[in-house]
Amino acid sequence: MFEAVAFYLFAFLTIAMFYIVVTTKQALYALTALAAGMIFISAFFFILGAEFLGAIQIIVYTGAVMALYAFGMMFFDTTRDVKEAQGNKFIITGLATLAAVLVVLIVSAPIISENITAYYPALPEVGNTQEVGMVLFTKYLVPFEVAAVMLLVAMIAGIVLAGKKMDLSITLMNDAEIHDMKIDQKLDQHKKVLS
Amino acid sequence: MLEPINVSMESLNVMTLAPMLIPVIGALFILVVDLFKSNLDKTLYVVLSLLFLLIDFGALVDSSGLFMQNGTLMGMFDVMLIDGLAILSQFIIVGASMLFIPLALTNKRFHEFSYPEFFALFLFMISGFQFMVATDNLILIFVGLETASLALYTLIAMHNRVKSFEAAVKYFTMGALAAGFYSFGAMIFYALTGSVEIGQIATTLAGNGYADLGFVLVAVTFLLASFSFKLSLVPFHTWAPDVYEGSSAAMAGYMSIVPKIAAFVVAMRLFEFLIHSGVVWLEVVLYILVVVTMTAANIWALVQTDVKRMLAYSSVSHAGFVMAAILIGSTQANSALFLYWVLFSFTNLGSFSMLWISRQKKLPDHQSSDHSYDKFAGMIHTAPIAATSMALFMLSLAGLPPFALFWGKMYMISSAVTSGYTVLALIMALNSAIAGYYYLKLIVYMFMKEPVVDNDGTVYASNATLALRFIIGFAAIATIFAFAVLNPTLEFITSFVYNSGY
Amino acid sequence: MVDHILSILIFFPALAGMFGFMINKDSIRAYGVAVGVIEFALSLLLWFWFDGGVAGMQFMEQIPLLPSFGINYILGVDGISLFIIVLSAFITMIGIASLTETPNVKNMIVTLLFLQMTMVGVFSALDGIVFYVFWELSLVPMLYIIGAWGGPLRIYASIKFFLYTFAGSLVMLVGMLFMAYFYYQATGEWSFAILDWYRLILPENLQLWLFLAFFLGFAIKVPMFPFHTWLPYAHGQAPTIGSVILAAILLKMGTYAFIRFSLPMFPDASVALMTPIAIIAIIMIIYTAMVAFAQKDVKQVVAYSSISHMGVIIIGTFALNVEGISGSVFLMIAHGVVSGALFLLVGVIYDRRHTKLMSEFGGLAHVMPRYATIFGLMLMASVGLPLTINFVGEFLSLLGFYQQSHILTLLAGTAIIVGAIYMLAAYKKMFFGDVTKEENKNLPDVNKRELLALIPLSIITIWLGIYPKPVLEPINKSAEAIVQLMHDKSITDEAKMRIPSPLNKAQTSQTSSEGAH
Amino acid sequence: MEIGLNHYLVLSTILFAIGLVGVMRRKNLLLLFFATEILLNSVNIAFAAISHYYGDLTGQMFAFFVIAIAASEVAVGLGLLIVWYKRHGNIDLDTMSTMRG
Amino acid sequence: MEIYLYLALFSPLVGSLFAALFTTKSKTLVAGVVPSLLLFTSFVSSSILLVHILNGGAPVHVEMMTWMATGDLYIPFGFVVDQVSVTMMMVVTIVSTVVHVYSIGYMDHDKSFNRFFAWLSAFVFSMLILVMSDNYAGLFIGWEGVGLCSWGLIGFWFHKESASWAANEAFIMNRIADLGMLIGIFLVYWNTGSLQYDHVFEAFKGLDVDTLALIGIFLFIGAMGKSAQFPLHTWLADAMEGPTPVSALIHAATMVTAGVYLVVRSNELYSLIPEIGLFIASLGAFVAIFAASMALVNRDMKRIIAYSTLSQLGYMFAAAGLGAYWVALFHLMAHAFFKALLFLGAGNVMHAMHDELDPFKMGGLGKTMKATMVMMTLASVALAGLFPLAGFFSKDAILEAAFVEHHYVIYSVLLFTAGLTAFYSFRLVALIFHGEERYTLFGIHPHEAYKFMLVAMSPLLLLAIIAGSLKMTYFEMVTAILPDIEYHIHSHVTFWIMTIGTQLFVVIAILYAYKKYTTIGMNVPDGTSETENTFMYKLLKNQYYIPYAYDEYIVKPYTKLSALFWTEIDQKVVDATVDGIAGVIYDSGEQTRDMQDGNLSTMLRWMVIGTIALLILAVMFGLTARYAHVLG
Repeated sequence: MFEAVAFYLFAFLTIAMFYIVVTTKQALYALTALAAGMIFISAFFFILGAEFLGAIQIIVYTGAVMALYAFGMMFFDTTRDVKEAQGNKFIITGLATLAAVLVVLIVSAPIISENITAYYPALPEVGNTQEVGMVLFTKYLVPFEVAAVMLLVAMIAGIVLAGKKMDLSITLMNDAEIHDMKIDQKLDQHKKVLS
Repeated sequence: MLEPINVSMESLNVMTLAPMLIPVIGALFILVVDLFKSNLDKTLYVVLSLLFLLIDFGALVDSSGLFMQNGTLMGMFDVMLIDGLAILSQFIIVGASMLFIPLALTNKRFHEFSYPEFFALFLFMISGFQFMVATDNLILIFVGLETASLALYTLIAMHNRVKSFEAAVKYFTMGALAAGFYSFGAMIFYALTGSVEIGQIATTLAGNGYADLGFVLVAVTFLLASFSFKLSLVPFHTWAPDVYEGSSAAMAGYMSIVPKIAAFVVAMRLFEFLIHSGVVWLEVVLYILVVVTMTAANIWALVQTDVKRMLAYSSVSHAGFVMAAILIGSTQANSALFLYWVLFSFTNLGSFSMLWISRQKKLPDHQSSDHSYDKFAGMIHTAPIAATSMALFMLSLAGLPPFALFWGKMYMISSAVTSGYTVLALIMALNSAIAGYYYLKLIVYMFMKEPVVDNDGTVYASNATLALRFIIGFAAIATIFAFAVLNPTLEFITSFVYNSGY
Repeated sequence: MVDHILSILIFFPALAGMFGFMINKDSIRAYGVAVGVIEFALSLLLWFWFDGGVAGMQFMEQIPLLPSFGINYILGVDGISLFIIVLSAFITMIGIASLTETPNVKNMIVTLLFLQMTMVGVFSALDGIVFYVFWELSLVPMLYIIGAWGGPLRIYASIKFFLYTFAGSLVMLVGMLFMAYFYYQATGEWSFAILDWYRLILPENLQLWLFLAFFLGFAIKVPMFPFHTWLPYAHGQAPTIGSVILAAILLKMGTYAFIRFSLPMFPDASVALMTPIAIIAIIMIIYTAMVAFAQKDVKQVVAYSSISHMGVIIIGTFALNVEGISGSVFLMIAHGVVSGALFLLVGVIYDRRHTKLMSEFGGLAHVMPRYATIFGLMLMASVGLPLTINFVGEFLSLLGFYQQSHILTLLAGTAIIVGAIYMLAAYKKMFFGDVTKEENKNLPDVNKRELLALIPLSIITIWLGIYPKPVLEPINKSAEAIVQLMHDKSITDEAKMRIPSPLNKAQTSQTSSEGAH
Repeated sequence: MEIGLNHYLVLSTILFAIGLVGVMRRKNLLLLFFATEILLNSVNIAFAAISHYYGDLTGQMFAFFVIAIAASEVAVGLGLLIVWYKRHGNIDLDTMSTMRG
Repeated sequence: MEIYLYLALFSPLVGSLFAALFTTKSKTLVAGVVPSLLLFTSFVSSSILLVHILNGGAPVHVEMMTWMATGDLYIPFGFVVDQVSVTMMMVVTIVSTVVHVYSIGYMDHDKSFNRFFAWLSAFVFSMLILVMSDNYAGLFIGWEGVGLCSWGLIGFWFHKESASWAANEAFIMNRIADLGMLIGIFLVYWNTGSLQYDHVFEAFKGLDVDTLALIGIFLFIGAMGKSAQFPLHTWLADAMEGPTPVSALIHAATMVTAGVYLVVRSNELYSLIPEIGLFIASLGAFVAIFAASMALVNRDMKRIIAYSTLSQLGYMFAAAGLGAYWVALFHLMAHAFFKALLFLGAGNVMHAMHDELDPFKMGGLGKTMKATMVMMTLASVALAGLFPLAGFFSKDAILEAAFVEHHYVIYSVLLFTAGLTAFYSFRLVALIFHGEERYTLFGIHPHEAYKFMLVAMSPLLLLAIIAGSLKMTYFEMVTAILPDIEYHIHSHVTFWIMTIGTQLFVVIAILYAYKKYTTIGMNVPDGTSETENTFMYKLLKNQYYIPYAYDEYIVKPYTKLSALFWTEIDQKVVDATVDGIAGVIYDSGEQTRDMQDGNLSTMLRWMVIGTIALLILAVMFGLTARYAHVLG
């Protein structure tokens, strides 16, 4: 019973939040709603007994991601209304609704899942985090490592793209300009060293 | 209480990781080198990358030897799956990368090559693709794919001009949507079977006789959508022309080959068992996708005014053509896919490299885009060798015998014929004919028109260095004399594909 | 040398073409002629070594190319291909020798040498894929020749030429892949070797489909109505040398392929589709002849006349008996010589006046009597006058087809009427009457270089018209072999009846007189 | 009333659909990225639920990696966004159509 | 004997090639003399062969070499000199030698003198091949060869539009007939397996009548073209555009009789199918009167003679059709002599009158051109069939044959035509040589032709006079291979009545013509007189409107249809379809390229649309699968 109440409550809340995210004209509202929605989702994780995931969700999303976005928003000065020239709203919402209806049509049918074998069974007597750790560092060791590489890539990408060096485009400069630029850089370095 | 887990190193088969780890190590090495001494010349990084790729290639040769002896190899808790497909596709990935990376040694300076990070990201990307093809675990596929994709977006953007940002943003956003589709599709498969490994999914589904066909279809829909994006099948192809146009020609050429072969391998793993289980829907849908992609992309390529965009659409069309292999699903078809892609990579890299060496920084007044057709007018008079090799690549792309791609096309159509897809074979043939027009158009400009403005031919090689010329020469020779090595290649591919059970 | 003569014939010009890039511009012409002469000498050597008494393939060569998939580099000639090879060497030689002042002459000569490689390749290939390779490759040099040296519409014409044939041959490729697959099904082994395919006996409906697939490729190349519209453009725009080679050799690829592929591989389909194809051929003969009559441009007249003549070749081919097939092969050679000469002749006048409109001329016989004489000779050959080379071919083709259908032969025979109409009309417009145009009053007659090309063609025209035996005999042998093969492997009763076995003559005349009524 | 797996799946689907709407209608790049986050998150719910009902940890693993991926995407996405903004002074999609056809 | 055969056959060829060497040079007398001498050689050789045959020698049969051999077909270059072909050879060589010599004078002032002899000798060569071949294919070579030479000679003065037009007309008309001939040859081959006369004739005996009839019809179609039988007759009158010696040789004496020769040569075939023979005879009789009627009113000297030729050809076919092959051949021979003579005489007149052809502009020429007048008059007498000239014997034999075979309609038609012939022949003679000197109005000073020309004509004159007396010798000779039916009217009374009646009829016609056209002040037809406005007169004057009909209903529609085919069908349908397909493909690209509008939102929407489309399909399939058991 509790589960049902919680489910419906959070379901309503997430849907509402995410609805705001995709509809509001205020970027700030959207950001806030997104963060809220993320937290509500972590609630589902807790309901479903995936505490580790819930924690990660809160930390990564509401912590890191939202912080990043917030940064970005400040950068872009999105306090003002978002101007969005809309095309045909009906098509968009129509399509999405259609998609939803179609999937729901199928998904609402019960999955015949009696004979599903749990390949990596969750053990009732072990804490979720521990379980997750076990699986993550055995079976999913390689993906985990690759994920690390991915994050490294993302980091480098972020640094490179947002870095100052991108301000001047060598691609668009001719050789003389590049030469001048190099000298400027050298001077800068000298200045740094001197100061 | 949780049991401690004993893992024996032998059962892990750590060596299966070697080919993927080498580029990662290489990338880290480059980053470290940069840390110690910045502002090193790009040639160093190019050579370093080449070296690591060579080692990677060696490792692949090694694992192919292992495969020939022992057959399919699982490793790292059965996450890694080193079968023939993995090895073949890695050969293509690494081989094409090796052909690509020297293209950085241009005469003119371009922004991306001033970063050592460019080379590091490049190597990371390769390893991402390698992981993607060397597993049947949807999670690792996803992670590998995203690693590679994120690196790729950055590489595109690093060309650093307005169009490349636009390209990167478009690619990225659509990629994000595709990622959403992918995870949704994987989720449904998981819901159905309780597994995210393709082999187990196949077993489970076969076990219950596809009881939830509707569910399966939804899952396939979403996965198909996401791979269609990666493979640029119509209507998921919309990024392709813009991204190709926005990125440097070399990168565009690379994108037309490597990410797609990775995606093809995954698609093959994923859809093959469904096709063989007689999921009619998938057959129908793939049929439609293949035909629409081939035809529509061809038709759009016809009307392009820029060679690079034309080549983008042509790549889309080729992808559709090759997708037919997955629809057909026979060993011959799957072998044909690899054969086609090997041959395609030489030819397409060659043609994009040709664009690359003629890249100007500033557009002349008469030229509306980097590689508009006008630019190539009368090329035969001013740069005959360049014109001839460009024509060669175009003819090969058009599928004119005896140039490389013809053999791929022939074998592919033959596989359609063999499996009873007569109409498909005809459509494939006729599409090749339509495609002939736009390839010919470039030849017409090069050989039969007078130059728009006077030029002495330097523009066509303004970017060329010895390394670039060498790459193009190599591609040209490979394109012409493909038939000489065709038999061993095909036998190699066929035995690998066959022994992997496809 | 003897064993590899075919490979040498194929690749010698290509190699020579590559070396040609290194030759100085001033000497390239001499170089081209030299290569052409050597190639022609080699082809004569081939003829010399050829054993006319043998019906099968000679000078066979085989190198595995993609053996696991049944693709091998197999070459060989029989009486049917021998002379087309000789002809192509001959025409190329003459073409290069008579090449007029052209810009980028080096590119032209190199292209011609490559073209020669593909032409010899097509006619000596005995493997489907090798055949296809040369078949398609021949489009490229021709595309370049038309597109780079052609008239104002050259780009349209060249692209049309290329794409049209390309599309058709891709369908043919699908057909070939099917053939190989059926061979695989029958024997468990892949093979694209034509001689292997000959052994394959297919059910009739399959034969029909495959026949149609091959047909599309061949029909566009021939070109057969209604796939012929690329030809007038190609000819109209091409430079003289392009037209000469196109008409003399490239069109023959289609008709040759009918004999090499369609007939022996699909005898029952050939019989079943004989009437429709004959009707198309008759349309080609009459309709295009009428269109030719309506032309204002003399080159277009010759171009359409080519189509018309190809109709007769098709008729002969689908006579499905020795007389008809021999005749059609002979007519291929004849038409090669005659139409080549006619295009050269048109080129002569075009060089002088830079127009091909017949209304610009008139009375040329007064100012250029030699030219008029040679043109007249070729005109008469084209019209099919006895004792010229064309007559032998036309006579045998029609004679052969008469065994199959009387009415259709009667209709096809109108070729000799309608052909005379447009040819004579064109001749009259150009050569007869008074010299009305001032520019024409002082036109120089044919010069030495032009005569160098035209005289040999004239001699051949008459020589083979009077004494066709040296050519006809080997053709006959091979034609007999093909007809015998078709007779033996045909499965339907109708085909057995329609295709007379050359070995069984008594039966032939009996069935023929029954079939005739 | 028992909350079954299907409830979660339906919820997930609805959220996914909302995400799709966002993806399709948002013209502001930043808000568009928000919508892609919604897509990924909606799937995560389903994964956790399936994992829960099957008593299998793989789903949680998947969700875990999805979160990682989403985070990485944010980094790269924002990087691109910043570069774009520096050049154009806006992050409006409609200004981004120099390449077409 | 073979050497004589070759000599006879190839001498003209050598002469032709010799003259051809000089074609681009200016007039050289040697180019005329040498071919003439060679032709004389040919004539001598033919004579030797004739003597050989007359003395009962075996036919000379040689096979020079293989021409075509493929499959079962075997065609050699084989030549045979037998009674029939030697007759033809004599006719050809005599007339052509005469014409050659005559032409040296006639073409004296023509700048294409050399070319003329090249063509003329080539013609003789072709004609000899035609008559000497021992098979149908060889005959066809000659058949086409004479057609070619006729084309070259009719259009000899090619700067004249009418000449080149007439040349093409002749060639094309002949081609139409040649197709029939070709089909006939095919039929012969496929039914007998050979084309050699001896083999074929042997095999004919075993064939059914239908096949034979078919063969006979198609071969005769060929003959109709060459011999200008109705309805393929129009070219012959137009062919008069050629130089007059050409008309004499080709369009009177030799080529046009090739059709008759063919029928005679194939007598074994036509004997087996008398119905076809009757048709041939009827057609011949029709053409005889038909052509004669057109000659009555014509105002062109050469055309009148041409119509007379046509008419006489009709006689020959009538004879041949009735099975009187030797009679036909005989008439052919006699006709060749006197008609050639007539033409050559006309040539003299033309020379004298500066190429004027209208006899109404002549008159009284007999004063200056005595020799010519005598020759032409005698030739006309022979043509009219008056005793004792050649025409009497040959024509009379035909009439008798028709009478004896009980074909009275044919007989009476031919008889009536004989009267017409006499009338128009003497109309011509009268108009040219007698009466007022109307030419003075045009300021012409006529003169007689060169002496040697007249001398050259004399052999013909001689033969025209005496040929009749050779009848029996000839009969004995040719009936060795032709059916030797003698046509004797059993009742002597009837015979005499008929002969004398005919002669009287002819004489009356001659006198009438003479009177009508020599009266002083005779009204020259100028379109005003009453007779000229009668329907019949107009009909005849316009050649029964047949050329007009051909032009209107065949030539013009053909031209129009050709243009229509080209512009409307070839370009607007066939080619437009091809271009249309290409255009549709290209346009669909142009139309749909907006799908790629460069806007990211659109791209994302396309992705979603694609996915949803797939989903719809998935749901449909999924539902069908799930409720398959419910549904069915």
